[in-house]
Amino acid sequence: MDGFGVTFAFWVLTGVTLVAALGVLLSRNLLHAVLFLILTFVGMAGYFVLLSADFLGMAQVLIYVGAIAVLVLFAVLLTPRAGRDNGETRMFLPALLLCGTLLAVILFVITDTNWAVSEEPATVSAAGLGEALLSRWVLPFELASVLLTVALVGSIMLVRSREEEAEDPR
Amino acid sequence: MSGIIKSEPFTLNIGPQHPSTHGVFRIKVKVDGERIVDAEMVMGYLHRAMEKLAEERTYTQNIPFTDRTDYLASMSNNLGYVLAVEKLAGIGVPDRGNAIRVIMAELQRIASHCMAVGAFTNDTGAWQTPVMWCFRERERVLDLFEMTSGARLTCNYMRIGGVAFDLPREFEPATRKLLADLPGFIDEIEGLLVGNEIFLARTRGVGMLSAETATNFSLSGPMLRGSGIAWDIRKADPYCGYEKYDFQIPIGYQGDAFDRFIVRLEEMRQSVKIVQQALDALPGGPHSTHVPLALRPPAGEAYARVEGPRGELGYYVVSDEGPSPYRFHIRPPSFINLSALKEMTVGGTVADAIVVLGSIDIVVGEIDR
Amino acid sequence: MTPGLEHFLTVGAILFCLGLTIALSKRNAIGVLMGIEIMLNAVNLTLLSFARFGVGHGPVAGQAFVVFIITVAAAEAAVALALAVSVYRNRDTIDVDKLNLLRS
Amino acid sequence: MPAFLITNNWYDFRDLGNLSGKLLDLLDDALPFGVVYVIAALLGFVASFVIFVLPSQLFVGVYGERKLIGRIQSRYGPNRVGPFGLLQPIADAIKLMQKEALTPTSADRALMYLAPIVFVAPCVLLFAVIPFGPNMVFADIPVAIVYFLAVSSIPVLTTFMAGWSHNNKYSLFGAMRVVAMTISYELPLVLGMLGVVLFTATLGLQSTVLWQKEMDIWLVFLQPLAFAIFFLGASAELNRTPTDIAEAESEIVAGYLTEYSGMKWGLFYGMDIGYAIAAAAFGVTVFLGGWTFFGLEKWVPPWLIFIGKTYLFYFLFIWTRGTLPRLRIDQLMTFAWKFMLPIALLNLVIVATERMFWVEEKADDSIVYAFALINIIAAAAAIYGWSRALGYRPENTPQKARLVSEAGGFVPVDAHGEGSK
Amino acid sequence: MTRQWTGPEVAAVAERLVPGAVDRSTPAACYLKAEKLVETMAALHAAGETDFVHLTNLCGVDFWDHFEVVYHVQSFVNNAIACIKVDVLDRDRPAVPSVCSVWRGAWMQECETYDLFGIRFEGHPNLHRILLWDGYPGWPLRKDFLSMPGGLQPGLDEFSGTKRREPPPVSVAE
Repeated sequence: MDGFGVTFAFWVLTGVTLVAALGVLLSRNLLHAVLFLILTFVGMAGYFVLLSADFLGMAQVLIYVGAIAVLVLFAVLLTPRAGRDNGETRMFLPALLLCGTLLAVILFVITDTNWAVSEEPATVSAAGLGEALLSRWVLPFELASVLLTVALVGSIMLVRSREEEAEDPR
Repeated sequence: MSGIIKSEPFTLNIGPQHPSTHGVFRIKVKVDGERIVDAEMVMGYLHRAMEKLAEERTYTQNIPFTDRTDYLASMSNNLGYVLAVEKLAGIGVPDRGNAIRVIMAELQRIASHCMAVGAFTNDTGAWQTPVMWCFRERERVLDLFEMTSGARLTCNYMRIGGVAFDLPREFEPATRKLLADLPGFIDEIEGLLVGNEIFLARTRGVGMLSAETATNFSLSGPMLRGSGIAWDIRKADPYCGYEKYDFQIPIGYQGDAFDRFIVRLEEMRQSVKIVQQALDALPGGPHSTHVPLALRPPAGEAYARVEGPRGELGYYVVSDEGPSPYRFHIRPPSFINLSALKEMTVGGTVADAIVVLGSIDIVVGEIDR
Repeated sequence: MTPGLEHFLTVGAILFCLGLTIALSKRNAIGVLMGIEIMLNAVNLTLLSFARFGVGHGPVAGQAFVVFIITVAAAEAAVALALAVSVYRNRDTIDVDKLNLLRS
Repeated sequence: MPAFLITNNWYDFRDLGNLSGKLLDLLDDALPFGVVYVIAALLGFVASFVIFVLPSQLFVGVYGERKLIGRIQSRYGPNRVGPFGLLQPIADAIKLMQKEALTPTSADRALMYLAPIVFVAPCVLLFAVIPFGPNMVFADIPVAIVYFLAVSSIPVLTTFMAGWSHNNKYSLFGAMRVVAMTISYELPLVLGMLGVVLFTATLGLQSTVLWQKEMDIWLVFLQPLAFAIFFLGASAELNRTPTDIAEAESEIVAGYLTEYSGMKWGLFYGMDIGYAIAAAAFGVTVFLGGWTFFGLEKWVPPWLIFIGKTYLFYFLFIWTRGTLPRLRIDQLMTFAWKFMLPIALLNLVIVATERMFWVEEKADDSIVYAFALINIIAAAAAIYGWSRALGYRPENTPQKARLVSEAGGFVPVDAHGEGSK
Repeated sequence: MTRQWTGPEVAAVAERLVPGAVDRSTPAACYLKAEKLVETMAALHAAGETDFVHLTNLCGVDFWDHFEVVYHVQSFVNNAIACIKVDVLDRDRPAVPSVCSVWRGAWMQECETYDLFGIRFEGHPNLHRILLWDGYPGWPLRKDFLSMPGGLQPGLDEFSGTKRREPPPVSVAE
């Protein structure tokens, strides 16, 4: 991990991602917050590519930007009377305090630990990842697919309106 | 989306300036997602009070007004009006005049149906290709009108007691050439659209009207025939010698937008047949009887109707022996056909509403008069 | 400054805490969900940086975990948004302050 | 290979990749570290822009499309500006720049201004992974297919931004339709691509082309179902006519573009063409052998073959646009979920079986021809059978109106679909 | 050819179906009494010998002292058409029962007649000014509507052979 390009990319990505995440927190408009969230996801995909996880970076864009963000947009549009503001509850300050403390602790741990960093950059190709998923990690992989199916069925059941349930011949 | 995702109903104004309202016409629809729950028509943007204006002009002076009601079928409108006045005043028309009237009315039907078919397919989203093809053929019909009457759109050609001018010499060969080409063109449009799955998916089952509903809504023309009712004024109450010509009434199956479309296509074929026969048997003699310019028909009333391209085009004229009509009322087919719009659109999607509006084939000049 | 493991971990930590703040303090249920998504992303970043710098069980384990986290996040997002829409339909609001069905 | 065909010398400019590679090597020796990357980036950008993007977008996308559509619609198309109207795109651009940029009062200004700008970026990014020739690919990353699919999902959000920001109901309709449609069409698209990847065992685009070159077969023959799914899905995501429900000018005026004017609209218009060309290039690379043409690439510059194929593919988009009516949104969604998704899954099963057989039996490479035959038959059978199963009955559709010769009341449709009179 | 029912023919059938429905009849048309209009129309619509299922035309005529509402009804099966009229005598508050319950096609035509003549159709589901805007001054197709809102006079009275009609024998309402 050296070279001007990588360093430059890291700092640009850091700037973009953190500003976007702050935007999610501070933006007054819920739609703007969603768009900032998408920017966060894109920045995160950039990090993934930087960390030599090409496939995961692309999957991040495909899934988070292409699917999850769109789902969030849908949910925002489907709840029109709920208001499009992105305000905070009165727990904002306590939450901020708590998270600040947590951040301080984590940062202390990060700097204090002596990480056993290997000199050789450890990477794995998409093919290698696929093989691992279908050999060593095959059980969680199958479980994940079951989970996705259950989530699909569950969310369809949740959003069905009463009229549609009545129409259903069963 | 429709039906799957519920959202707040909100009002959408389709028109007055909208690419698919065929003029300045507005539908206020209340939509829930994409599904229409209520529709209200707003019209009158083009109201010119023709019925009032006609009461101040002589009978002959009123003919240009009828051009401007349904500006896509001016010949048919002229014909309906002069028939009403002739019925009122008891004026006969020479055979040649009648034959020329039939030729013109049928050519006008072809031109108007070209426009209707093209605009309808444009509304289903065929990106202007069918409409340009239809315009290509319509131009040739309009060329014939220009040749005969000097005008392409608002012809002002029919006169009380006949027609304004006799046919020019080059009219017959040009018309025969057009008639030779038209069946091929209709087959071409049919080949482009009737077997097209997307077109079928967009039009079959959209805007369904049963025969009872269609009758009860006072519909006429292709709307009525699309619902399976064999009713054509040319057959039922022949005027201008239509009984001499051999043609058939095309009717639809279940009264959806697609049926109206194929009925229009078939009507164009029948019109070609009629013009062919009329040209073959074109009698000689005068094209018009002499009628005084300031005509004063006897007191009374007359209701004459013709089968216009959009349906029953009626003219109700009341005379008080004055030089101008005492009361002049137009029965505009597309105005009355519109009354079934709400019936056809509610429950469908916005895209369906546009298709239904296209299948009614409205002309706003006729709705608002 | 060439980025090392600590840099990535720091970014992950900041993002995680930001996400936590959002999740804890937003009034809108969809806002809360967005905070959770950011937290999951921060965890992904941390895992991937460990994988990349050879800490722990090597690159395959880290990446495989990220795959599972993305899967779970997708499922979670779908279900949570369906819940939000469903709650909105019944209660006409998705303000988490006003959702006190259990308190009554 | 005879020595005089491709020499790999820089002066053999049948292949621009040799030339540019040589140039960069020379510069790398002469210049300090890192500068050559910047120069390569600039060179790649300028060269691809001048050689491909500019002529594609302006003269094929704008002029060619308008001219072709004009001929389809039996009119002339642009023929006023310049010789044969060739300068029409430039005149269009000048006109668009001069136009007033309208902003609705209640619009979300930031989003409205941002949307066209964000719309441009993914289009440029898409071309980065397209191989124009043997060594003429800007970033030959190993996961290029996923990269392409991922990046091409970003413009949807831009479209949504554009549609939402205007505070116009028609725009919102367009935005909702785009979002709903894209999320449906991405699924069969990815599943279809999976079939291709199973055969080639690579996610890279250059290696996909090389695989096709080595096997001497195009993937369109091997994967006809995937090709059909790709074409339909791409035309849906690109908002081309059979599926242009997002801007459906006869229904929702222009969808998300309703309130845009001037160059903001122009950016959307130009980039729509750019995306279509990118999709065409991707389709050519994956399914139609990229820059190869069964050996012809030894004689003709490969990038010329590639560009020619891309334009031919783009012609398919123009053709459908000039011919077909538009589907309704619910029909479009039904098509994606009920037709394309099962077909894609079936394709995946077939491909997996074949691949398994190939690997397990250690069959000869020429078995792909047998696979191609099987797959073409299977594709036809699957499409026909599944559409019949979904209730497609063309023989029940009336072709012509019934004819009766007497006026009267209602004529019922009898069992044979003919009038009783 | 379509059979044109004369006034007395329609009157005879209508009198038989609904006694006391007919006011008078002329050769051209049959005049029905307003209070039995809807009932008679429904009977004519339903009866097999008339079978007037299609309301072709509906319009109003102003005869200075009274209005007439003209209905042209036709039958598809019998291929017949008839003209039915109703007198509206009250000029200040003209009103006729609406036939929307019999033919829904009357909906827009009645709106139009109301818009241009000011004849109220009682029982109409949504009687509104369909062509002109709400609050338009006056009823344009009445004969006493001679001046437009700007004081302009319609017509071309200098054309030879025509002359403006005599001023109305009733007071001109602005």
